[in-house]
Amino acid sequence: MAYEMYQEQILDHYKHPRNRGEMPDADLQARDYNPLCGDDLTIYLKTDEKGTITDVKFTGQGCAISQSSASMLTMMLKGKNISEAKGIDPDRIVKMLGIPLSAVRLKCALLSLQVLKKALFSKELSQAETMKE
Amino acid sequence: MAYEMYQEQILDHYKHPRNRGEMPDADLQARDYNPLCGDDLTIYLKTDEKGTITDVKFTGQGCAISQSSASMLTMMLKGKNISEAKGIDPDRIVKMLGIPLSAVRLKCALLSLQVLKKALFSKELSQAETMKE
Amino acid sequence: MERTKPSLDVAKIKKDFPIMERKIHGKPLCYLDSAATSQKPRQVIEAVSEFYSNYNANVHRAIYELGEDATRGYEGAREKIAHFINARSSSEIVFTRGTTESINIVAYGWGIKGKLGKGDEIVSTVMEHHSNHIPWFFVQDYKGVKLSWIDIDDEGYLKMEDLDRLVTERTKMVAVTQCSNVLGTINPIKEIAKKAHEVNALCLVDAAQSVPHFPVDVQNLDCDLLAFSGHKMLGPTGIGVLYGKEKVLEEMEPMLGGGEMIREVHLGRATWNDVPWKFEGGTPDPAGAVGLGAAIDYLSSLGMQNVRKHEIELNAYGLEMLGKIKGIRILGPMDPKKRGGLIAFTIPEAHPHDIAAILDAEGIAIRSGHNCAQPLMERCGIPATARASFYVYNSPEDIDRLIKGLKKVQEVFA
Amino acid sequence: MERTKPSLDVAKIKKDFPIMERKIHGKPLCYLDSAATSQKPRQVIEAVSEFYSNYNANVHRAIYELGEDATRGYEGAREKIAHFINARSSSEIVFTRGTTESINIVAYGWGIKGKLGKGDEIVSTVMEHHSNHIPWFFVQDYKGVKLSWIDIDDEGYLKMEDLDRLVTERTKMVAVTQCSNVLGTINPIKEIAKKAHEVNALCLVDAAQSVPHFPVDVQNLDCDLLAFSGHKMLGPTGIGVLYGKEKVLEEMEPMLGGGEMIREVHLGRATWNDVPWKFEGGTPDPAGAVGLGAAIDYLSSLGMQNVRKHEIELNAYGLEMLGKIKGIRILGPMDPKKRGGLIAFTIPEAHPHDIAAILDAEGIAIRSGHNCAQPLMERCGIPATARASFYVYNSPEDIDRLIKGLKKVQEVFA
Ligand SMILES: Cc1ncc(COP(=O)(O)O)c(C=O)c1O
Ligand SMILES: Cc1ncc(COP(=O)(O)O)c(C=O)c1O
Repeated sequence: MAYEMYQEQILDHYKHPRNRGEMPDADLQARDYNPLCGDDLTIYLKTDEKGTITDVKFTGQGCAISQSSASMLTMMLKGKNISEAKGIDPDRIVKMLGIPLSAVRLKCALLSLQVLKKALFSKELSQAETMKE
Repeated sequence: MAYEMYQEQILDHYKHPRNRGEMPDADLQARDYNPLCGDDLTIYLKTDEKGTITDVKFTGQGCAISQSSASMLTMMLKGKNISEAKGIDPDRIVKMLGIPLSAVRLKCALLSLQVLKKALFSKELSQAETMKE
Repeated sequence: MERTKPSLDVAKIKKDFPIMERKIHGKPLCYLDSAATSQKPRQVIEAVSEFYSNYNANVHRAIYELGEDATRGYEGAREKIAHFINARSSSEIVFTRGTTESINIVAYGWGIKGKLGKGDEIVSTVMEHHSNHIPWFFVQDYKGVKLSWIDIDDEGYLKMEDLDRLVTERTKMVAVTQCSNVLGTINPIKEIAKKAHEVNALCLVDAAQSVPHFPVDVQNLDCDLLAFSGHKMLGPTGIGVLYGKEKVLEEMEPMLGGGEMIREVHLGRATWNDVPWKFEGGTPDPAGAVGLGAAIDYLSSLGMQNVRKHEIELNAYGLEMLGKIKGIRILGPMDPKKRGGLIAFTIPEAHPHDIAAILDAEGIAIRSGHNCAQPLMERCGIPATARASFYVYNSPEDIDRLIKGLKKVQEVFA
Repeated sequence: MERTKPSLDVAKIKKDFPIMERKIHGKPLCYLDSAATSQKPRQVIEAVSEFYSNYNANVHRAIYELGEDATRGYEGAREKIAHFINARSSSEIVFTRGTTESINIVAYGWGIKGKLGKGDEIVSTVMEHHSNHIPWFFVQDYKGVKLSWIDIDDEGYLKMEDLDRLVTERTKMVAVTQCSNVLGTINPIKEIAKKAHEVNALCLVDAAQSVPHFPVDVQNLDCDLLAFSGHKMLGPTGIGVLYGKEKVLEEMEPMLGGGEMIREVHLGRATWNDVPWKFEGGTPDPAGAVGLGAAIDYLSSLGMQNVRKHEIELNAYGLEMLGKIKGIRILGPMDPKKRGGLIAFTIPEAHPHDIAAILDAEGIAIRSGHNCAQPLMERCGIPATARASFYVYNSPEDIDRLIKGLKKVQEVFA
C-alpha cells in the first residue's frame, strides 16, 4: 500500500508545496493538530465582499500526506465562494488525493479539510459568541 | 477434602460449643472479623493477679471451622498463664483441629487465635496508647 | 413433570466450554457460580490467542499493518458492544477494566472532579453491590454530598415510594443496579431514570448482572450511564464497559491520566482527547476487547431472548425444588420471571461456607459469603448466604445435583 | 566485522513467538516496536488459554476447588513478580492495569487524597512519558502543589545539578523514569532516591522500559514506589504492577472503590482490606496475572543479564549502522551501554510517519510520532521521531533490514 500512496503527485506537492506561507492580514484563519502524530496545520483565507475566496495560504508541519493534502486543497479553493467551500466533503479530498488510505492515514489526509472548516465557520462562531455576550 | 474436614470432633464442637456466651466483667476482650466470609468472633478472658487465665468465653457467628476452632481453643486456655497463651502459634491450632485445610479455610481456622492474640495484647496496647498521650 | 422444548441446546453449548470437561474430586464440574464470573467458550479463548498470535500490536498510533489490524480489532469490538446494548454510536462506549472501574470513573470524573457540593444528594439503594456503594462514599467524603438509599420490601423489591420521597430537586444522581446479585430482583430502570430526569439528575445503572443475562437497550431505558463487566458474560477477565450518553461523557473529567487520553501536553498542562478515548488512559487491552467481542458474537448467536427464557426456566425449576427443603430461606422475589438467573438461600443446619465446602466435594461450585453486598446482608439480618447462579451452560440436571448435594449437607450436619 | 557469541539464541527464541511466522505485505515480519508493546511467546499465550480452559474462577472468595486453583494462580504470579524485582514480600506487589494506572493510583491515593497542600512540591523530569506527567498535573490542579522538572543536557542525560537545585525541603515526591522511551537514557535511580530520602520525599520510578529489559532490584534501588506494564515484557495486555514499600502502601488511600478492597461496609462508610488488596478494587484479572507470571518465567529462563547484554549488542550495531546515514539525528546517549534497547531518530528527507509507512511496505514495524512524550519533543525541538526498539527476538539482521528500508525511504523522497 505504501508505495501506491507516495505517487508522483503527492511527492511533488510535499516537496514543492503550493500556497505555503503566512498571511498576516487574513480574513479567516484556523489551526488544528492531530494528537496522534503531531501534524500541525494553519490555513489563512482572504475573501472579498461577495464571499469569494481571493487568496489562501497554509503553514505547518507534518507528513507527506497531510502536507500535500493541504497544498492541493488550497489550490482548489481560490476563486470559490465561501458557501461552496463549506460544502466540500471528505470524499472529495480522498478523490483529490487519489491514493489508498488506511484509517490512521485518513486522519492525516483530512486534517486540511478539518482546519478549513474551522476557518470558514470561525466568523459565524465569533459572531454567535458576540451575540451571546 | 470436605468430608475429612467435617470430622466428628469438629461437628461436635460446632453443634455444642464449649464456653459460648458473654462475659460482661471480662479483664481482656477483643473482636475480629473475616471480611471474606463474614465470620465474626469475640473472645473474653478473666485473669487473676498471677496472670493465670481463670475463665474464658466467646460469642460470634460463622462456619463450622471458625466456631469449632474457637470452642476448642477456649477449652485449651483455662488455667494457662497469659505469657504461655501468647506463645500459641498457628501450627498448634492446625494440629488441634487435625483436619486438612485449604488457604481460605485456614483463615476461618485461625480467626480464633487472631482474636485471642488481640485480646492478650490489648492491655499492653492500651497502656502504650495511654503512655503516648 | 414434562418439560417443554428448552430455549437453549445446553448439551451442545456445553461442548464449547473446555472447562466443562474438568473433574472436581472425581466428579464432573457442576458450575453454579456464573454471577461471580462466567466460564469461557472455545470461541473466546481462541479469539484471545489469535490476537496474540496474529495481530498483537499497539492500537491507534501504529503506522504499520499489524497496528492497523490491532486497531480494527479493538475498535471493531467497540462497535459490537455499541450494537449489543443499542447505543447510538460507538463513541458512547468506553473500555474499562470492569463494572467497578466504570463506576469509579463516573464517581471521580463527574463526582469528585465535578461541580457537586454541599446540599447536593445522590440516591442509591440498599441492594447495591459494594462497587456501586464505595465510589459514592468517596464522593460523599470529598464533596460533602448526602447519600440516601432506597429500601426494599419483604419480597426484595425496591420500595418505589422511597424513590418518590428521596429523589428531589437536590438529587444529582440516581445510581441503581438493574439486577441484584443477591436477591435477583430486576429493578424498573426505565421508571427510575424517568424519575431522575424529572429533577434533572443523572441515572447510572449497574448492569453487571443484567447485560450478560437479558437484552438491554440503553436507548429504551434512557439511562445516562451504564456499567458492566466482560468476565461475567463469557468474556476475558480484566475488561469491561462504561456506556455514557455522549453529552454526559463529554462533560466528565477523565479519571486516569497518561497516554491515549490526551490531545496536547506541555509541562504542567494538557488537553484531553475526544470521547471515548479521553477515559482510556494508558495502553489499552485490545486482547480483552477482542475477546469480549467474541463473547458478544457467541451470545448474539444464541439470542439474548433465549438466554433470558432459559434462565427463567432454571429459576422456576430451582425455586420449586429448593422450596421443598425444610427450613430453607430463599432471598428475593419468588416469581421466576421477576428475577435474574440466581438464587441465594440459607438453610438452618449449616453455614453457607460449610454448604459450599461439602457441595465442592460433590463437584458443585456455588458462592458463599456476603456476596460483596454487606449493607444488604445487614438489611436482611443474615451474615452470609449460599448462592447458586445460572448461565447458558446450565441445565435442570445441575439443579438436581444441587438438591442432592444439599441433602448431603443436611446429613453431615444432622 | 566478526561478532562474538551472542548472548541469546535468537533463532531459537523466535520459534516461540507465533506472530513471527506472519508475513507483512508478503515479507517476514521484522518487529522493531517492542518499546510500545512486546510480542508474546507461546508459553504466555498458552498459560492464558489454560487458565480459561482449566481453572477459571473468581479468586479469593470461592470455597471450591476451581476457586482455590484460580487463587493459587493469581497469588502465585504475585510471588513470582515479587521475586523478579526482589521485593521484600508479595504484599508489596499490587496488580494494576499497567504503568499508567499504577502511577495514577499513587497520584490519587498519596497525592489527591493525601496530606499534600500549597507549598509542597513534586519534582519530575522533562523526559517523562505522559503517564508520569498527567497524574502529577492532576495533583497540581487539585492540591495546589508546585511541579518542577529536571532538564536534560545535549546528550540526553539528566542534569544532575537540577536534581540538587530542585529537590528541597519542600519536595514531597520525586517521580522519574528509569529509562526514557525516546532517548533511551538510563537514569541513576539509586542516586535520585537517595537524594529524595535526604529531604524525606518519596521516590517513584516509572519502570515501564526498565523491568522488561534489565535486572531491577527494588531493594538495591531503594525506591519507594515502582510501576511497570506486563504487555511490554512478553505478558498479556491489560495487566501491570505497582510495587510499593509496605509502609508507603499502608499510608496510601485506595483509588478504586468496590469489591475485593474492603473489610467492612455499612451504608455510607467502609474500612479497607489489607495491602496489597486494598488497591485492587473490583474483580481481579487472574488470567492476566497468570500470563504475566508465565512471561516472567520465560524471561528468567533466558536470564535478565543476558537480555540486557543482547540489547547492548543490538544498540552498538544499530548506532553504528544508523550513524552512517547522512543527515540522521539520533536522540539520546551514543554509548550503547548507557541506553535501553531502543533508538529514536529523524532523517531530513521524510517525516517519521512516512518513514514508518514505507518500512511497513518492507515488513518492518517501527514507531513514529511523539512517543507519548510531547514535552520532551518540545524540549528537543522536533514534532516527532521514528523509533526502532529491540527485544529478545531481534537480531542484527533486523537492523540490516531497517537500514535497507531507510535507503528505500530516501529513494522515494529523493
Ligand atoms: C516510559 C514509559 N512510561 C509509561 C508508559 C505507559 O505504560 P502503559 O501505557 O502500559 O500504562 C510507557 C509506555 O507506554 C513508557 O514507555
Ligand atoms: C451487581 C454487581 N455490580 C458490580 C459488580 C462488580 O463487577 P466487577 O467486580 O467485575 O467490577 C458485580 C460483580 O462482582 C455485581 O454482581
